[in-house]
Amino acid sequence: MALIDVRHLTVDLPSEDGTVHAVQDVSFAVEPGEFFGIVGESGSGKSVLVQALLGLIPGARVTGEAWFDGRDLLALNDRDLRSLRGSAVSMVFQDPLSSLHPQYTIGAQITELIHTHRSVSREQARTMAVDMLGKVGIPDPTSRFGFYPHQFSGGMRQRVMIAMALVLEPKLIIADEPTTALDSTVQTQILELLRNMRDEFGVTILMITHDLGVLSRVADRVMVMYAGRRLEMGPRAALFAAPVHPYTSGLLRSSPANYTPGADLVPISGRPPSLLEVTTGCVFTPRCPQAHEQCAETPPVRRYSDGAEAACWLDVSGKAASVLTDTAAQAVVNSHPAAEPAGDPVEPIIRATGIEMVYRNRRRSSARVLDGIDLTLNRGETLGLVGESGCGKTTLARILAGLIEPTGGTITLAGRSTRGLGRAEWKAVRRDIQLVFQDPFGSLNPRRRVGSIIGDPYRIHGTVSRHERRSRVQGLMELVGLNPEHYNRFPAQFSGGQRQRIGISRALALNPAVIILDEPVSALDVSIQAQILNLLSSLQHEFSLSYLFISHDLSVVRHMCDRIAVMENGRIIENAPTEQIYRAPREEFTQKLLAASTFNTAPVTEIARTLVPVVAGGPGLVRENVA
Amino acid sequence: MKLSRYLLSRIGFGLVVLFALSLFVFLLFYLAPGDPARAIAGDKANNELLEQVRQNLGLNRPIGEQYLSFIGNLLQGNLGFSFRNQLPVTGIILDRLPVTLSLVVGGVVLWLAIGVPIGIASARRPGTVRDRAGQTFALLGISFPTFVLGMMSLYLLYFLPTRAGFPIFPPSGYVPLTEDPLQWAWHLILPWTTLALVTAAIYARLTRGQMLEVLGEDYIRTARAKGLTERRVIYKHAFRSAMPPLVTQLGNDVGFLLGGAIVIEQVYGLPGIGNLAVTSVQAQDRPTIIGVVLVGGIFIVAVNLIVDLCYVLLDSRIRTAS
Amino acid sequence: MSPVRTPKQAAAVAAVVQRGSTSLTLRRLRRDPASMIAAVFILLLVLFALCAPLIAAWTGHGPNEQFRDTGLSPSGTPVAPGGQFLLGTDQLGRDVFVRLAYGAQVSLMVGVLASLAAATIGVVVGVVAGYLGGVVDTILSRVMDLVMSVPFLLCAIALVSVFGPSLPLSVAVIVFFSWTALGRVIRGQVLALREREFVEAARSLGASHVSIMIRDLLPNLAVPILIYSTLMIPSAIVFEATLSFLGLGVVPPTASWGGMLAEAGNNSVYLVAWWLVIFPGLTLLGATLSFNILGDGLRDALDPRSQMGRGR
Amino acid sequence: SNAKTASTATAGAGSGVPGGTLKVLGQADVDHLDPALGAMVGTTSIMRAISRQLISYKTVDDAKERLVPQGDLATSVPTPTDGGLTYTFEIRQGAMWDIPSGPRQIVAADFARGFKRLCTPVQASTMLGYFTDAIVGMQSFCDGFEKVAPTPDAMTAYVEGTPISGVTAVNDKTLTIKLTKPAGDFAYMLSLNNASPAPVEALKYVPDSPEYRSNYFSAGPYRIKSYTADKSLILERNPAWKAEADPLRKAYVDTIEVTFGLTADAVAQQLQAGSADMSLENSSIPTAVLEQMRATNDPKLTTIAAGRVDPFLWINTKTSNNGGALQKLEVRQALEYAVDKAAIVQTFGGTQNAKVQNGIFGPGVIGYHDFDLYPTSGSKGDPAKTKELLAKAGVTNLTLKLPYRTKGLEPQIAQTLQASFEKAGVTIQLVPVNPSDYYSKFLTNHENTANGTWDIAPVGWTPDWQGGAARSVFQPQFTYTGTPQGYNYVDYNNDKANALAAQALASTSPDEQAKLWAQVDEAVMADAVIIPLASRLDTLYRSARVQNFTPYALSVQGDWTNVWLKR
Ligand SMILES: Nc1ncnc2c1ncn2[C@@H]1O[C@H](COP(=O)(O)OP(=O)(O)OP(=O)(O)O)[C@@H](O)[C@H]1O
Ligand SMILES: Nc1ncnc2c1ncn2[C@@H]1O[C@H](COP(=O)(O)OP(=O)(O)OP(=O)(O)O)[C@@H](O)[C@H]1O
Ligand SMILES: [Mg+2]
Ligand SMILES: [Mg+2]
Repeated sequence: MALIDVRHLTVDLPSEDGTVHAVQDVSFAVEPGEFFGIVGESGSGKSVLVQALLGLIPGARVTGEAWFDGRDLLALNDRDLRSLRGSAVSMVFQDPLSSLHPQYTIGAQITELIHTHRSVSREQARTMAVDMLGKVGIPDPTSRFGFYPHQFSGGMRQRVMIAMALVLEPKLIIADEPTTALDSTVQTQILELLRNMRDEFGVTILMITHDLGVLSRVADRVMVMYAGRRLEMGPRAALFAAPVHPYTSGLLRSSPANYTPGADLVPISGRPPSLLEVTTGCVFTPRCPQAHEQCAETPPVRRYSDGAEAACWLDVSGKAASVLTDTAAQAVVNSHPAAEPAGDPVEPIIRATGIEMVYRNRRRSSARVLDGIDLTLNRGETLGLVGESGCGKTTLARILAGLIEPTGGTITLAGRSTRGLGRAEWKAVRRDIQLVFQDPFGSLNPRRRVGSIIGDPYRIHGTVSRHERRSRVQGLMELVGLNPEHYNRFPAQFSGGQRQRIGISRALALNPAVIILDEPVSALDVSIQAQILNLLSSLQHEFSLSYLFISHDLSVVRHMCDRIAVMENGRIIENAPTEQIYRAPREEFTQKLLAASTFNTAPVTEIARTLVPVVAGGPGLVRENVA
Repeated sequence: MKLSRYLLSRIGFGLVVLFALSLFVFLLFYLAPGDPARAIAGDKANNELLEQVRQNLGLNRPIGEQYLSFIGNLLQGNLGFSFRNQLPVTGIILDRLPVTLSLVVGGVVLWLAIGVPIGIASARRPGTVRDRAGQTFALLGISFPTFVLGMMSLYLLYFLPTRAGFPIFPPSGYVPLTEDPLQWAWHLILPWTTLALVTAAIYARLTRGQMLEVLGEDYIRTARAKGLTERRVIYKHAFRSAMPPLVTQLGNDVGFLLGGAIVIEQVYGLPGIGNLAVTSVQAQDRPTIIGVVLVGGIFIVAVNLIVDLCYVLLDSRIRTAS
Repeated sequence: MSPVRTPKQAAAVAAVVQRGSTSLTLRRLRRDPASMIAAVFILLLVLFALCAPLIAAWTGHGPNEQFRDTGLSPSGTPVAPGGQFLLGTDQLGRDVFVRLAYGAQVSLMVGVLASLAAATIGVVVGVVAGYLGGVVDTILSRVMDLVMSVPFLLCAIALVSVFGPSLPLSVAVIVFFSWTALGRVIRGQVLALREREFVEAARSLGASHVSIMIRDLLPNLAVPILIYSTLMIPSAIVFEATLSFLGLGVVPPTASWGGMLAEAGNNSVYLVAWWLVIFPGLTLLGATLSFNILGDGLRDALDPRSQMGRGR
Repeated sequence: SNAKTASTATAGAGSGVPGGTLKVLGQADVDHLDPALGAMVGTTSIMRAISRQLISYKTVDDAKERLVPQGDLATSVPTPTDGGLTYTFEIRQGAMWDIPSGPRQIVAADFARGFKRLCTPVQASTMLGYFTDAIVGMQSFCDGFEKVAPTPDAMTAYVEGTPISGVTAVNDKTLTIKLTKPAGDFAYMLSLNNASPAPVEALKYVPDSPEYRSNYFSAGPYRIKSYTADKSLILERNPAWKAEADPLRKAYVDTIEVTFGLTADAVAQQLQAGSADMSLENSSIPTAVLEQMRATNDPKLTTIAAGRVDPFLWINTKTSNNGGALQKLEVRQALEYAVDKAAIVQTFGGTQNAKVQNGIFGPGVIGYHDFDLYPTSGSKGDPAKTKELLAKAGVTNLTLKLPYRTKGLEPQIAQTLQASFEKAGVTIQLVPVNPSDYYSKFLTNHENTANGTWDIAPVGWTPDWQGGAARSVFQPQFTYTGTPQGYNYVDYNNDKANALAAQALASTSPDEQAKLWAQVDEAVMADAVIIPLASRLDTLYRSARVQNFTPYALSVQGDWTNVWLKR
């Protein structure tokens, strides 16, 4: 008997532009004690799905059924639903700081929950809370009880959230991206904690994430969502090793975490559809490499003997399917071999020695952010820089780009020391070194037209006359794969991946020698990420650029770089060729990063799979009657 | 330590404000045309008399000296003597304070009681009829010039009924609380209502805006996910966070009004500080004007300090910073 | 050339989802009947003000012309609205309707001029303080704090009492005490914008401070500037009316709404001549209400998520 | 016990009911709370209650009888001897000072001291000029006083040690006053509160200082219980006062509460509503409300004339503005024709509230007569004539600066004047002036006059006393002896008028006085330095519970000491 059995759940959200069909006809069931994962790209409706279950979305039109403990959650009145929230079903949200009330102590927030559902004395509630805080690994919980959320680190806050979720021993915990906001190392700890809690308390966990890697480590079963639909669902091993749906395979292939040296990322072309219209047939058709006419009709849900289910016309039964060997599905092949350093290795384009950076805050004492960084970047080389959030990566990038003055150390750019350069001289230097930023939206002025954004370098440096500018800009746009006709659009009218292309084309305008890429893909969905990474590679070859590639994700870096420098607390602790780091990481820290960045599924080479006849009424229900 | 430094810096800034204000008023009147000596000595005074008055008041000393002695007196709580009746300005102002205080305190209670619930109700169901009604009320209140509302309510609620022989509200005037609490309140009802209506609107809007913002916060979702009742979510979680801007606004309003609810006091003939300001301006009674402006500034600074203290109490982040 | 060529496809999808921000704004505005009515009312008022001389010519009543025989009773009581005087006469036998039109000129001019001036100062100070930061910011912010902690009505009264009432002084006083609200908002916005990566990007390209302030920051401030300026107009109108009401605004016989109300109030004429309060009062209310509604509508349309607060 | 005496004493006056609190509302605070200094009309009401003079008036409805001098602290009004130069007064017995050491009889020496206090250097009385002119030795006393060190001790020593030669306390009961020249109006002057006696204790304080105010020594039926500047004045019964020693005041009410600082509207509202009883100012009823009271024939409304010429226009004959046009008689005469005086009267609420005025003396003042040197049809002005005369004088494009006080009806009057003048082709620039700056900034400051800061200025003048008060109109405004005078803004002088005035003052026959003053009036008007506009009647209103509301001539308001309250 499933703990929660969701049937034909559809959620429509009225909005100004029309109704958003955020979730369409999704069914799934979670067994008691199971660790169930829902994965999907941003906007695929994961959060809406779970929040709709608990009636947390005001104004949503929800249809379908959601049986929990013998009751249909969607049919419950407010009062009954409230009594379930927090006690039988609790939630853990993505951002642990914003999800805790900043003005109340964490103790008060936990005991408030207890008092809402149980009539216990204040002391009892306090004891319960302190106990639970201890169990989730908060050291010295008695004194921390009276702390405010801001007095904890991100990981600790998430532990507090989990403690709050567990304190009333719920049957089901819904975790909505509980680790996305956290560092990869902390992320691992939290996942571990969730799994331990499952094992210890026997709670059922329904976890949402957009990160396939995360689920590959913890989930028992995984559901893949796309554009509000359930495309595939199945046991972890089967899903990761031999996905049924082309979308799932696409996701896996485009994920750098799934990297095998020499092979290339295979991006899923295009971008997710609008949720404003309901499409008949398979939603993935426009992006599907294996699409055919049949896909215009609603696909059947096929169920296989190994537990995998997918809404797809493809019948993969009997196939030995492994995503990594299934080269037939690869739509495009990247042509270039592993990069070979071009240019003179003796004279690096960037040589930084002993860079130090101390921020002096007005009130607080000074903070040493960079502590003696030595770094060289050779011509034509891609150097990866990885490290946890806050270790100083961006700071280093800004120093190299001349945006801030380091408090110590010297930088030589193409043989020229940057110390004591005047404004005009710096301006000249800037043509050689350009930046591409993490946030593709934030780095483009939302109120300016794309043409003028890309043309900015020309305007500022006065290298290209006014009339010529347009054609030059359009050339750049073509180069990075943008439609030159969109010259007059605003950034908001582009997708995330396209925006990042705009940023890249701007960086290319002045023919720089070096481009510093500060987490250029971490804000993008995997399917788009691969497009950008491939673009970067091809540009590098075309213009023999040198890249300093910054990321917190080791797998991305590994895919791109010749050499990797690992940073921790403002120091470079390891600096070696990529494969060497990957195979034999010297530092423990590097090992942790590595562990957090790869898929953790046993490679399955051979699966014998047969189509299973569908039994009506069971979990993972086939849609029988199309309305 | 940080906390005390924060407060100290606020106090320091308050002093700077007062200093700047005193300089402003002093210079304004020093450089102004017109002869204060004549204002005191009266229209029929002859030149010798004028000279004597100047001497007595030190008006013929250099400006810097005059300012210094002015500041010196100020530090002793002495605002000088009114030109008009030779009484200490401090006393005159203190005398008016209860009237303004009565007006403001009653007004504050009333406008909070009207504005905040309307704002909350609006924010809970944005876009509904209830919200529209609340918004309309707020817009009307914000757009209504105080004196127009005052004149209209005097005409409609006092004059017409009185002329028709059914006096409902008393005419303008002030009855001290100590003398007759009932009459005090009765006489203040129209001023309170007028003040409250035009001000409540601002609070309704501010509350609505803040609440809408806060209601979109993640921790409100958390609170709902905890199974709390909507009441508790709204009042304990959301309103708590929406409060700081309200407190700031309240501080500003109370500070400004304590310095003289000029328009209301004029319309309703209340002998408060605002009324004193207007009469002293008409009489060119400079020490009193300077005094009123400075006291107005002191109120603003003081109330803002209280607001800062409230912030410390309201905001765990400031409170726990050490 | 590129192995990842899909932009056309992607763009096609984008075209479906994305709507131009201007068309969206207009659509939102048009869908808000209150804003449309307010805008129409404002247009009518502007027309009314512009046509004041025409109205005077049409009625044959000058704005300051006193109709001692037809516009007043022998004991000096004004004449009620009627055929000859559409909205009645005032205590001096002048045509209220004509004066209302001329008053509209003053009120609208003061409102618009003062708001424009205050907005300009506010934007310049806000942008400079927010963008340059450091000592400049500290000083400018303190100045703003200072102006905001001044009991403005008291100071306005003191100022006007010293220099004598006049229209330019009123405008100056209004400007002096109203630029800070926008200044603060702009500063706050710039502080946030300054941290946005596109500013960093401009800097990394070598753009100068002035270029960044004008090309990068200003376009992003259009929304708050537009909204705040619109909302500043009614405050300025009321401020002027209040000054006139206290006898510190425009100099008679120039007609202004506040002055008309003050004259009606000063000698209690309005008790026998309700039209002296009702018409200027309602017009004033209508004007401030319309600007407020329009400001709100603009805000909702331009920046639906924000709940930009507003000063008094 | 006082109440009892009062009630028995008034048995003849009808059914007077003693007791209760009379609530009086005022717009402005008193100018002074010292009989020597008080000059504002409103203050006179208070002085009636807390001070007494040698001569005063009965409060009756009959306008003539109201102005007949009566003995107050003097047992009777004496006939002057010595060719009109010597007055001998017998002091009423039983009239007491309220001083801390206990009641004390008011004696003749107290009057001499009262006169001396008028010229205390720091705070001289505005009425001082009349007395220094009239009383022998007063001028030299005052000259000596100016040299005294400004310490209370030195001043006391001077006052007590230096006599005014013309004022003699023959004994406690008898006082003689010698005049420099005969003055037919001297009895009227003595009725001013400025001519009140002062006890020796008063010398301890600077006149009208806050200390003096809080230690006020009353001679009247009431004394000051509390005074808060700008806010309130509360009078209570003076235990030292005896009803039988006061023929003029009945003092029915127990307490008088004066509240200051209300607007005229508020005062009117409260009187109508009955939450207050009387107004401190006269003419405080807004015209609109007045209109309404008239319509309902409200019996609580009374009108009296106080000889007030208000407003009239001074023409600046010293300015060189407009090429000195205003210095030409023809130009000024042209202006006389321009003004629509009827419109001004209408602004005051019509002929029931004001009358067109054509001379310098208002109705009620001896010398007032009906004449018009510059007649226009219906007094509505004759723009054509003005234009014609201006053209004849060769003046075009006349632009005149007209200052006005931003108070009450004055802005309306200024606008009405502007409208009149503009019809006649004269441009008027209105200059709003802070009410309290008006006289000091624009008018009494001779530099402004010479510099042409103003060209024509509306002012008002109320005679300083009632009845034979022509001198108090003519002397301060229209005579010039070489030193600038406060209210003769343009140093106007007319020898013919001066000679006529001297004759009038020396005359003892009221008829002859009237004739002579009338000639003075016409002589001044021929020079066209002022444009009289209207004489205003004062409209008085009180609450329904006020009984026996009869005006006191000097305060031009109901007499607080003779009203009673219906309960
Ligand atoms: N209240 C709402 N009103 C209208 N549309 C909404 C609302 N909430 C979410 N949506 C839309 O519904 C779709 C699904 O959103 P949802 O938050 O469930 O995505 P998600 O899968 O959780 O994505 P992410 O990984 O970014 O959290 C999105 O297109 C989103 O824009
Ligand atoms: N302007 C500044 N003043 C003071 N401290 C700063 C400043 N900018 C950055 N820091 C601090 O310097 C440290 C390094 O920041 P940096 O942005 O370089 O980290 P990062 O490695 O890029 O992190 P992330 O992965 O989150 O982008 C952080 O602790 C940050 O708080
Ligand atoms: Mg989500
Ligand atoms: Mg970074």
